[in-house]
Amino acid sequence: VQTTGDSEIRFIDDSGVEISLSEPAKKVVSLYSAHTENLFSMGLDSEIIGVGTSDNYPEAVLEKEQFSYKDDPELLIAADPDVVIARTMIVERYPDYVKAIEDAGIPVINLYCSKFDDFDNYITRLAMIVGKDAEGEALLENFHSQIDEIQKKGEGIDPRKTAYFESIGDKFKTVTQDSFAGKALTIIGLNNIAQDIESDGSATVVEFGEENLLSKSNEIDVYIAQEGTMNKLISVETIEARPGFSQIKAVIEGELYIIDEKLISSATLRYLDGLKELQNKIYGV
Amino acid sequence: MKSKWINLILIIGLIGLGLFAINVGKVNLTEIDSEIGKTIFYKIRFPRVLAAIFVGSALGSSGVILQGLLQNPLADSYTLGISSGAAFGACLAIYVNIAFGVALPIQILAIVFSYVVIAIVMWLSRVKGTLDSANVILAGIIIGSIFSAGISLLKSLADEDVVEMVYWLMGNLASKPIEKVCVVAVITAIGYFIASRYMEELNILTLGREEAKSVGIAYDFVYRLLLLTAVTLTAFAVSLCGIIGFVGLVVPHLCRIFVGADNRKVLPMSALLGALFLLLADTITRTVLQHEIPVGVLTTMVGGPFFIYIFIMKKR
Amino acid sequence: MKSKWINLILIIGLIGLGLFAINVGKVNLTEIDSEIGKTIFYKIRFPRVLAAIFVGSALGSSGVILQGLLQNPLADSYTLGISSGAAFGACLAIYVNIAFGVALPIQILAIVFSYVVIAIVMWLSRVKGTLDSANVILAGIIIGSIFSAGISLLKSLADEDVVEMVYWLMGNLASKPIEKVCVVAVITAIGYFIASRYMEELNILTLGREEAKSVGIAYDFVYRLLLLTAVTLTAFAVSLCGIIGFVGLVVPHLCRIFVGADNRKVLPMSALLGALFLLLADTITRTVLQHEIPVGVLTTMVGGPFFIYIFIMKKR
Amino acid sequence: MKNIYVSYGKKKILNDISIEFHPNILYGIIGPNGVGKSTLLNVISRDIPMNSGEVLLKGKQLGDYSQKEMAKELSYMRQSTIVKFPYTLKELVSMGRYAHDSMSREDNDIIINTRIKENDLSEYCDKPLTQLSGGEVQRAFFTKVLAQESNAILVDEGLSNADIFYKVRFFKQLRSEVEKGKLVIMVIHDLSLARKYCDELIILNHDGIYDCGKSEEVLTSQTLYDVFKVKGDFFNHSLVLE
Amino acid sequence: MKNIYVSYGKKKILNDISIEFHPNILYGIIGPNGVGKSTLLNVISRDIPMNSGEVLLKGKQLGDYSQKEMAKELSYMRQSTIVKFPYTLKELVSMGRYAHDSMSREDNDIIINTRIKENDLSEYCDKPLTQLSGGEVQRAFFTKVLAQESNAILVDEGLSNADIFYKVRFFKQLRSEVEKGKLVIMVIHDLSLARKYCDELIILNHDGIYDCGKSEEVLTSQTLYDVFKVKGDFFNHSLVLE
Ligand SMILES: Nc1ncnc2c1ncn2[C@@H]1O[C@H](COP(=O)(O)OP(=O)(O)OP(=O)(O)O)[C@@H](O)[C@H]1O
Ligand SMILES: Nc1ncnc2c1ncn2[C@@H]1O[C@H](COP(=O)(O)OP(=O)(O)OP(=O)(O)O)[C@@H](O)[C@H]1O
Ligand SMILES: [Mg+2]
Ligand SMILES: [Mg+2]
Repeated sequence: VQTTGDSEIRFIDDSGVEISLSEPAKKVVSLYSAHTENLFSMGLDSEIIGVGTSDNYPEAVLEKEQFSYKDDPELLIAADPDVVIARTMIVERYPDYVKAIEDAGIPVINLYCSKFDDFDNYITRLAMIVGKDAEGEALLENFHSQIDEIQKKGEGIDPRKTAYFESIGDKFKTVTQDSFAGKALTIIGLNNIAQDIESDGSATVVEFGEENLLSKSNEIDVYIAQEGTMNKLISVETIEARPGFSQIKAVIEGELYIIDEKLISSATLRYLDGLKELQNKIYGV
Repeated sequence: MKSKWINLILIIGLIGLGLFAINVGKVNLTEIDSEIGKTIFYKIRFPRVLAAIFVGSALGSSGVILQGLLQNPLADSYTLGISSGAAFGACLAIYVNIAFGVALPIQILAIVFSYVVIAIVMWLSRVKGTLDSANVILAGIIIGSIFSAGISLLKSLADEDVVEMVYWLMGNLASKPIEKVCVVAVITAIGYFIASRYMEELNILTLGREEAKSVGIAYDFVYRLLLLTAVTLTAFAVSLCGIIGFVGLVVPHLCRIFVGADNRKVLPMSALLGALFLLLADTITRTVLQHEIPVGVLTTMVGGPFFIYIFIMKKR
Repeated sequence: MKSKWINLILIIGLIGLGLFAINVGKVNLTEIDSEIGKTIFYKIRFPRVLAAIFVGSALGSSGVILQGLLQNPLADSYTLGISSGAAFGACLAIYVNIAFGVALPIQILAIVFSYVVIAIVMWLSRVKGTLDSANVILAGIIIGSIFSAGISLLKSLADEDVVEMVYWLMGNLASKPIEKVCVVAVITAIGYFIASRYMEELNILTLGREEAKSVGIAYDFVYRLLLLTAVTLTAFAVSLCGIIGFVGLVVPHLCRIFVGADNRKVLPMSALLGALFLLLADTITRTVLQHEIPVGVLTTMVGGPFFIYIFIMKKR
Repeated sequence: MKNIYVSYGKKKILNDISIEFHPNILYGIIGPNGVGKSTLLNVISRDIPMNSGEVLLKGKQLGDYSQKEMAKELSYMRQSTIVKFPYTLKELVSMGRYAHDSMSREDNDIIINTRIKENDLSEYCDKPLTQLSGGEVQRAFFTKVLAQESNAILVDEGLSNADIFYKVRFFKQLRSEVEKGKLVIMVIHDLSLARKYCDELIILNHDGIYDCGKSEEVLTSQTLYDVFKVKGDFFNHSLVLE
Repeated sequence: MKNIYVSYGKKKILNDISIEFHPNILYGIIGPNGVGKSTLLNVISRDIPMNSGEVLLKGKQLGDYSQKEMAKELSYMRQSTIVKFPYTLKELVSMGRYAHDSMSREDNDIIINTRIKENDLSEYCDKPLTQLSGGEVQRAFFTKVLAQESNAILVDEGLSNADIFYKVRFFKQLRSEVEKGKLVIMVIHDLSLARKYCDELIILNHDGIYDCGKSEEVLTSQTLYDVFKVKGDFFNHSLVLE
């Protein structure tokens, strides 16, 4: 981390570290798919010289060199980026990897956004790193205007349906209100059956419980399950086949939707697509 | 005599706990719609209680057999790599399903790989010499650790999808379909029945290969049969609900403290105690705790210290 | 005589492989900026090669000690719960760091919990009777499985973050800071030195407590000292790079096949072979494979079948 | 038991040895250490395979017997047995009855208890074997072998740790088994007892069978010197060393 | 070694027994099975603790010796030893030299080889113990005890599986140790050998010490009947049974 006095870029990253860069990064490695996606949304491409191993959106990403925090750091060091953008998990769990890179003179910045309300702050800082402040602002503006639009549609809906959001199926876990997915339900005009549920700590995924869920069978009009790394191998059939699920109103009435985790739980513009898709499928608007 | 009384108490305890367990849960059934209540009762709680009972006794019984066969207090289904094999099968199915979008049945692969492991172990210990405990154990550890490494390999290939495997491996009894539970129940009953016919032989096997043959045991046949029985018991239990490690290891020890080394007494008691123990642990995690923790975790956290207590009290 | 020659070959092999390993990698150093090249050479590759050598020999040596002390082919650092303790400490640190936003040092907690485990094991086997292998093993398994359950508990509490614990547990040698590697190197050297002074005693310990005392061994002292040495070797190795399981188990066996049961010969050979083996495996995963797989996985996948081959060839 | 013909050759240890054993006779096998006495019994009991040769039991190949038939024909008390699990004495003796599963449990129990009583071990019935003295353990295994009630009994130095009272008692028990038509083969190092109680002796030395025949006839001062390299004579069956 | 005074009471097994052992004497302990002979040696060797009483070695409490000092004072050949790892015979015997670490490796090696040769075991030097015959194993452990060269030697039925030649040889070796000023205590069931070769006998029965003293004086026909319940007499030291 450079700490020259006249640096233009100063902010605090999500590890609480004060970051100051003398000039915007020209060569960036992004180790997290959401970062990569957002950087592309701001119009970057050639500046992104490396991405994480599981990043796959937009398609241009697939041509980039991939770096893994589980590999030897020499590849990344040899690529000689100006900055590496990581996320909390990497920084906390792979301190050795991060340290090795920093020791080689490459700053590692930690950004992570799991709550809807943190989105603005996150995008702003991301934009600062690459000197795309204006593009960042535009992105946010676009985001919020579309959200408002969807929300307006949602508010107009009557009667509102009640939904359950499945975060991890096997464990009957749902999400908290302030997460992206939790917020999504409200925005598109659904009542969340789990709205009283509270998180212990900062986690956005919380347990709802099998019996609890089934006991509310009659009240669940809509059942939404996200499909992604946390909730693999699910399909409408597997959910219907779970013991007792045939009782759930949403299942009986065929209101069971599966949505890509990337479209509903991650801090990118595709979130908007997810909202629209769901709203359309559920309410036909 | 004494062991009969203990067993009677265990049976009564098991029935009582079973009835209790099926009537409690996170949701009070009297307060909700009776249709939904019925569903929860029959489709959720009943299979779960049944699963706890049969898986518990399968693990308890197979522990007795394996400790006897291998003549080693360390022995449980891990020792021979059976659990590793089952876990590998399950992880392989999960991985292939995710990577290639197919739908291999996890349970069946788990069972198949348990048998693959034991087949290799038996082959290896034959090649090495006689089918005795030292050879079988050595072969078992090697094969077991290779399959464990296989699991790690799958985990590292699966990258972020690893969560799925980790959860499977941790083992729990929630939401098992009644049909699968019934399969395990039937297998456990058959396995237990076969095992119980051969407990006198198992006692004698511990004298060693030569001594056992001298008194008329068809050593290799009995050894193989019991090994297969133990594997089958473990494989089906593990395939249903992942790895629940502590039961097969500690329950037989506990029983031996009460009724001595005679496996004819240890087996039924171990099956009962295993069932009771697992049911108890599962009921606790299901009802008392705010968030369920994997039942294998709970059995160990409860059983471990309890075992230590007994262990110390017995002095020696 | 014979064992001296084998050791010489191993040393030459180790030096040769070390020099080779440090000069190869994913990146061709001659083709890039020489400043960056130097950084990679000194800060990335050198510590890694060093770590492989010392961790390998630490695991090989502690395997010899533990198998001797416990008189059980099953014995490795898992048997006594040392690895479980270390892993638990690491997972606890990871969990606490995430949940409470603090920064507990993973390494140090891993080491501390290894000692906690062995302290409980030793206390327990004292309470139970004499400090003999049967008691120590039994205590070890129990404590080990309790801590394993603790790990599962942390995993299930950690939820999505579980992925990271899983990787820590799998163990690999990438990106270790040179200071930490040096600590492990020094500890390994000291541990090895102490162990090598007591190999004659270890041989005699295998005769059993009484026989050993008869010929003048201060049994309890030697037993404790060697146990502590083995724990220390394992704990520091594991704390640096997670769990690499197969080395401590198989390398000593392999050596015994070549030089017999005499631990005075087995120890140095085991340390050398362990180092060579781990360095080889790590170099392969680092250079040949497109994405690294955990080195522990590779050691097992390579070492396991090889061991089987030797095992069969030896016939008995 | 009609006719046993033993003939086999095992390189180095046992070289082309042929013996015929008949029922109603108490055989003793004597010879220096390492001469192959235990090996011989191990071959008869199928513990170890022979390189070549054949062992016939009642005219039938040894390999043709099932393990249970074998147990009814032959019981074997080994030179040393390791007891790993702490079985009680009674449990051990019961194991000897395994082959007699056609008999009712009560009848088996009666036989077990009689045999235990016969060997004065009643008071140790429920004691784990690990807590018995050396001689007591040997007596326990001997009781087990007797309880097996097989047609032939092999004993490999089964009484080396027993006191003189039980040594004599052992022989008396074996004698009464022999009189029931059984065959007993025992390896023994106590030459006085061997000479006094065995009907026939087979004397092995490192070249093979040195001699065999009636005890008094084959175990002489000369034999003693040839085979064991000690000088001495027998007085009233008892060995008197010079 | 000046003066050993043994006095301890262990409930049931050993009740208030006091004996004094002196160097230069070969003691034999005889008695029926389960009378506590092994227990007695185990107490002297500190294998098991005593409930009360004390054992003095050269006037010093037994507990005050370090393990190495103890090994130089006392070696002990147990009734049964399990060999788990396949050490070779030579490795086993070398272990007996552990306490003599002040001596150079070469000197130790000479002693080891001499002892092995003395017991005719040279040809088995590099053979694993697991491949030796019963008598050979016993001889190997005996060699180890001799190699320990301690001031006192305890032997618990160490020659029960040896042939008559080596039994006699054992006693000759022990005799020569005694003549070097050592003390030997051995438990033995072979009364003829005990009477012939031991200087003094301690006869135990279930009540405690029945008698002790010069061999010929205490081991008589009467003793035989009182302690062992057998009728017989000794002729030229050899037991002749009626
Ligand atoms: N497993 C084995 N491998 C190699 N050699 C063996 C093995 N078992 C025994 N021997 C050797 O075979 C020879 C005969 O052994 P055996 O046990 O038959 O002797 P024995 O006559 O019973 O002697 P003893 O009187 O000492 O019991 C011995 O020299 C022994 O070293
Ligand atoms: N660990 C033990 N626990 C309980 N009782 C024991 C234990 N060891 C021995 N005994 C009992 O103590 C008594 C004396 O045993 P000890 O071994 O001293 O007899 P011994 O005189 O050496 O007999 P032997 O001639 O058979 O070797 C025996 O009756 C035995 O049953
Ligand atoms: Mg023999
Ligand atoms: Mg004794």
